[in-house]
Amino acid sequence: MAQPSLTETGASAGHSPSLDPNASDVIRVLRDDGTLDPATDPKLSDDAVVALFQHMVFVRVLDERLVTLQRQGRIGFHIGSLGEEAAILGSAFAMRSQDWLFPCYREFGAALWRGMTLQSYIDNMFGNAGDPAHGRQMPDHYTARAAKFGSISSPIGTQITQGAGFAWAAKIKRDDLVALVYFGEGATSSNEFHNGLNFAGVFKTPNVFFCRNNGWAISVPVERQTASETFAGKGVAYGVPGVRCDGNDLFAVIKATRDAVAHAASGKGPVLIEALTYRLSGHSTSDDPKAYRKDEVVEAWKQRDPLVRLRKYLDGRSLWSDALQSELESKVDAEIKTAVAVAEKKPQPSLESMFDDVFAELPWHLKEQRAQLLAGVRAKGH
Amino acid sequence: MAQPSLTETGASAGHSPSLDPNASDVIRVLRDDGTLDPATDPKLSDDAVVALFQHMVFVRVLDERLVTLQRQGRIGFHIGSLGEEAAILGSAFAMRSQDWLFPCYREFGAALWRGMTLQSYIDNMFGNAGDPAHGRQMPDHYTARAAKFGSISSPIGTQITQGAGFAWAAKIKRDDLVALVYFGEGATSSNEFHNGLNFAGVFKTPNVFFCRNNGWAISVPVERQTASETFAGKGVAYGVPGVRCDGNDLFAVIKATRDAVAHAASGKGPVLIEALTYRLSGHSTSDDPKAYRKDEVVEAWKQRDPLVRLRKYLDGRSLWSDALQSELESKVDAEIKTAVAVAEKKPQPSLESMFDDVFAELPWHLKEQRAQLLAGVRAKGH
Amino acid sequence: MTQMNMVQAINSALRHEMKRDDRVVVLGEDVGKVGGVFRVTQGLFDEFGDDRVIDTPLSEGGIIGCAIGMALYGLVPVPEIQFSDFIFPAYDQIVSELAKFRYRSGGEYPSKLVIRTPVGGGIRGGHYHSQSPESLFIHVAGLKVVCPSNPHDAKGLLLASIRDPDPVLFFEPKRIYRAAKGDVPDEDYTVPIGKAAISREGKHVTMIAWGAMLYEALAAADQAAEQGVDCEVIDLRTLWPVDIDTIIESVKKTGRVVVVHEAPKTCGFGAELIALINEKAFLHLEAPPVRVTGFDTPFPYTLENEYLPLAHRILPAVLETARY
Amino acid sequence: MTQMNMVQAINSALRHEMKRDDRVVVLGEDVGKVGGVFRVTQGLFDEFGDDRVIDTPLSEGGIIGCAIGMALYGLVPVPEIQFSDFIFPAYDQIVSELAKFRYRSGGEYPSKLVIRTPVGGGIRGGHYHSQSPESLFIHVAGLKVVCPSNPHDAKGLLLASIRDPDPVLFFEPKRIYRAAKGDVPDEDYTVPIGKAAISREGKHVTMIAWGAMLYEALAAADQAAEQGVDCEVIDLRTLWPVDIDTIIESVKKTGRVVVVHEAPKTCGFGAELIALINEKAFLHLEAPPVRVTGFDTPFPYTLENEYLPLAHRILPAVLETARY
Ligand SMILES: Cc1ncc(C[n+]2csc(CCOP(=O)(O)OP(=O)(O)O)c2C)c(N)n1
Ligand SMILES: Cc1ncc(C[n+]2csc(CCOP(=O)(O)OP(=O)(O)O)c2C)c(N)n1
Ligand SMILES: [Mg+2]
Ligand SMILES: [Mg+2]
Repeated sequence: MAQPSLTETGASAGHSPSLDPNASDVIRVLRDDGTLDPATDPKLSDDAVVALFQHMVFVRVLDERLVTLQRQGRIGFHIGSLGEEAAILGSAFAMRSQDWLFPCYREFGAALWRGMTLQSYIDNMFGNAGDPAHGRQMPDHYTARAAKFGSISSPIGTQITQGAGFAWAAKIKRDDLVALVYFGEGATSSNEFHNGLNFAGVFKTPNVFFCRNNGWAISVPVERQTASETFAGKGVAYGVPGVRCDGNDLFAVIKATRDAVAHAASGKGPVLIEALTYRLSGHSTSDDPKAYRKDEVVEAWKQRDPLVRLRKYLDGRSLWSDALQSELESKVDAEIKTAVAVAEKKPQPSLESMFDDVFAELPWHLKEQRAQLLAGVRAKGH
Repeated sequence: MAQPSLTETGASAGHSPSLDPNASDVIRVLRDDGTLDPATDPKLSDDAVVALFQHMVFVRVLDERLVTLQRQGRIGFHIGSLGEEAAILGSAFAMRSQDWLFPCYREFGAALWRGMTLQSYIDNMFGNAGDPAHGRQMPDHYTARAAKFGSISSPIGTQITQGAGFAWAAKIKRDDLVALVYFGEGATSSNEFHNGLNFAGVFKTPNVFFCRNNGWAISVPVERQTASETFAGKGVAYGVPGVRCDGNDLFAVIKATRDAVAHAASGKGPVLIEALTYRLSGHSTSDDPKAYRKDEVVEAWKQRDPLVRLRKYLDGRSLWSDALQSELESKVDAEIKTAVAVAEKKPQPSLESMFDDVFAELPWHLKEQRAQLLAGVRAKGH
Repeated sequence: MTQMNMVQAINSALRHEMKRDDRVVVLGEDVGKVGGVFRVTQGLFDEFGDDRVIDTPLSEGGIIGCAIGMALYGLVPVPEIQFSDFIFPAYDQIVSELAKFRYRSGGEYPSKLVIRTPVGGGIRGGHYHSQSPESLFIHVAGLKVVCPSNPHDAKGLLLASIRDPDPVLFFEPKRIYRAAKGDVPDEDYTVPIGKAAISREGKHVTMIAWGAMLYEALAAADQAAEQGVDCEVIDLRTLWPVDIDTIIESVKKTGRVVVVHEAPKTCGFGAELIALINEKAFLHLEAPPVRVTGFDTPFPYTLENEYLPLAHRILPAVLETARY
Repeated sequence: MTQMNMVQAINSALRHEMKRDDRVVVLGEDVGKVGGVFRVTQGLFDEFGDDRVIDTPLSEGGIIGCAIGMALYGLVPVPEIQFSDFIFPAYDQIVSELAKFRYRSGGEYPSKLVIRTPVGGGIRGGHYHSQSPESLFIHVAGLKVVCPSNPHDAKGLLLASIRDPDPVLFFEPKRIYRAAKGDVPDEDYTVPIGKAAISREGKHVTMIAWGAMLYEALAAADQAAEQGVDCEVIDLRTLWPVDIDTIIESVKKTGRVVVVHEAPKTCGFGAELIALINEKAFLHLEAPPVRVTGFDTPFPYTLENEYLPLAHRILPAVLETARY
């Protein structure tokens, strides 16, 4: 594996934050030969590892199908997690059942792991009447409170401050609860990262701030995001300990997150985790990354595909096989097909529903506006 | 001098950023005995030191007179620099003539040093027709472009990002120029600190970010502002080197700022300076600090009054005397009295002037509104 | 009943509700030990402690962002923004997040909090301690906006705001923080959100005002009365959702309208009121509805009493409207 | 003359002005190498280099705050905000600083820049890629606000905006970025700020629109014509300072007004237009001025074509107004 190509972005020279997962301060468990480093091994049961692998495959297949659906014009948009599955699943797995997740927008794998149903997710992708968000938001902007998973919005970083406030409230209430917040490395430049980390540091909130450093913010590479040595190192500014882990190593992510949860839960305050990973696909279905990055670097990272690496471990331990793999893939594929078919048959949200939930109760002006719309020509079609 | 009382704020326990000017990483020059540490001595001419001392006395007297004027109801407000004169004057002195200052709101001493006239400043305090800001802003929100000194606004921190952009523009134009930005330690919590430092770090702008850590943001002590070890240490998050200096030691401030200017001017990018000082007065004439801080700590800091310390140096070198002091004080007093008398005789800004400078030219709606006002009862009085 | 000024009334509402409901927390810059720069939260720190009356770092975005998170958890935060001029660093959290949370999550995540903030001019505050940004929040779907004009309403509206299920911007007219005094019930009561008050009945001209400018409208009404013009003065109390019925009923009676507000004229709330009146009472209008407002300039320091729509500027507008 | 769409016209204006005036710099998220997410700045990076076409960190506040500083230095920055929905983290720098700089410094520190940002719905963007926040800027004294509806005006207005001495918010209706095509002069020209265009002459009803909704207004006008109602359609082009003369002249002729905009109704720019028309043409009004606008809800995803004030919603309003 050519190391330099893992870190090259082709952007301006000068000092830049490292993307190298082999740097000395980076927590690693899964070795290139598929064995685990006993010094850092989080010691998972075989069942757990297999279940996580299965879920990662599920997420991978789902991602691919959604891109296809978008290309076919059946859904409007998808923003995926290709290559970032270990970071997302490992961190979600490490959380305790009472803990909460505050998502960015690539973590549908975590929501599904925590109990969001596939149907509910697919309904959101279609924005139909079954979507818990009532088709009000774009695809991948779902809501899954039952999974202790926050509401997704597009503005970058806003969940960071909210996640800090949420955990702070739990602390005020003396509840044993940790809130993990997901965000990309681009979001560290937002006002919100600064506010969220600063308040969390001062009030020692039980938070894990989980930065998916996937190398890119759309077309902007990490060295245009910050001149900091690392993203984890930004914690210094807030008195928040920072750790880095190999984000494509499921075990390393689990190790780092578990330790962080233990730290936060014990009253010692928040932890900032930087998971070194890579966005293998374009930013979203709207993006073509060929315009701004080199294929070789992407190829180098494909060699570090978290699924491939985990499979090597499973193979070494004889926990998985090609037969199981194809069985799983067909099962998952069928599930997705069914969910899509169901979603496509569901109606659009009703015209009336457009006016609900702006306020708890409909005020006079929304009653008027609703009546106007319902008296219009389009209402007849509904 | 009781060290603990210098750093105690009486607020919540736990880790807090240090206020101790004797900490090992803090640049110091002026010793308690009035001599200079040759290792760090910036080697100023005697004339320069005397001139700076005289200016510090001027600023001190001015500050006291303005508080009196406010108490007498002759001006509406004053926000002073009592105790922070060395930090403000030393940094201004260290700048080269082509360099610019982006002020917070306590740096009238720097503006006067750089050439703002006393009359113009006093006119601003009275908001009269002579005020270059046309009485549009509060006292201490003057404008002094000729002094290469930015326009003051109240929102905390906004000048930080602007100062970064200004220096960045100079760099784009290949001009040899450094922009120093003043702000309080409270401002490090603002969005602007994050944005200004981050952009400056990434684009290696020729900036000096000068943080007056005076212990307080109105009633909020440093440990409620951040859990960071120091404010200078926040530079790490942006790849910006941070240095701390004894902010009540004129020589140390000059040393730190000169080095930072040299660094920035040589293309190496910005520097963050934290000057450890103390706000001896209330936040402004509107504030009574007795409600939130202990007299003893204030007393301890009074022992470190930058004027007293500098006077000790001057005395040791026989550069100053009581006679010179009282001569200076009467001269300064007379100057201020004259400026105040002149200011009080100047008329208010005209009613018409309220509508100028919203845009470069008056659009139709402001012409209408101006005509309306000028046709009203109050116009007759004018 | 106790005679109180606005500061005391708001303080007493906070104290009352914090005692009654332990989900209520107060946070902001200088709200703790020192009790706020206007002393509105004075004594609460001593009574309820650091967990519920919280001095924060200097960041409005942090305050509101965290308050939203606290609300998602189930607390009822009442953050203070020291001056409404300084609310803009939190504007994104308010308009993109707070206002849309319930809607975008299909009702799963209501985010209920009350933002208290002093508003308006008249204290020699210049550009940045005088502004009236209400229309910048009224335009944003999902927010309620309240502005009391007297101690009784201040307490009752604040209690109603805290108990309301939706986010509320609670603007406190700082010019009358201490000047407006009145009897305030000691017991629990609310002034309903969405209901205006008729401060003065009249039949010739409908004046619409709120907050500190209500007193200017009333003063102008007194002066107009001397010239035979009988004004009805409506104190909106809730700006949004506005009490349209009270307004329209009055306009149907008078046919003439003067709206008074401190904010700049263009795209101020006055424009919305006039557009609504056109929609709902067009045929009753006997004169063009008039706005007497702050000018379309930044808020000036020395000339603030020329900038503000004080009685001397309202009166000619009223007379002209009445005689149109 | 070259046939162009909006994206190409704006790109050509930027290229033209960057060649002519080396103070002009472009900065924003993804504006450099990749040429912007809508490709509006495509090719500029290669032509003018990294010093003048600058990919920035992900912070709108940083972009605008730095651009203000650059402007103070004497550059003419043309920052891009990727979607106008994401302008709010920069709102404080815009309203507290940019808008007030010249005024508060007595003219010493004009801060001139042009903020380009895609606006409006119609691209299936949901809450956060569809909003129309213009009235939140029109309310703020010191800002000019522009919104072109076609390639010719886009180029001419952008050149005028860059050369104008005041800060300009330049809203680009993304729904018609590629759909609106037309001939664009190759040479230097400007479309003056503050001048509306009459897109269709008529005598029965005055319709006021801008940006993408202009085409809906025109479509409704065509349909109304079939029913004997002859609409005049004004394309505002500059929202503020608005071309009041053109509006009032038209209203004096027709006596009937329909304003169309995508932004939510309440406190939208339509309210201001109606209030101004009341002020200046009250006696000419023969029907209540009507607004056909986005609803007072967040911008919905699936139902966006029900939310937008498309022709099918405009037509009944026009007919009703005409027959009032
Ligand atoms: C405030 C704001 N500005 C801009 C955008 C547009 N945008 C969407 S995603 C994105 C890049 C985010 O990068 P990063 O935080 O690294 O997350 P990643 O997509 O890599 O997971 C940008 C600029 C936005 N959604 N919100
Ligand atoms: C955005 C904003 N929020 C709040 C305020 C009110 N305020 C004025 S000064 C100040 C404290 C500033 O503290 P610091 O930055 O340490 O500067 P110092 O006054 O100590 O010099 C506060 C909160 C403001 N001016 N702007
Ligand atoms: Mg990224
Ligand atoms: Mg301070």
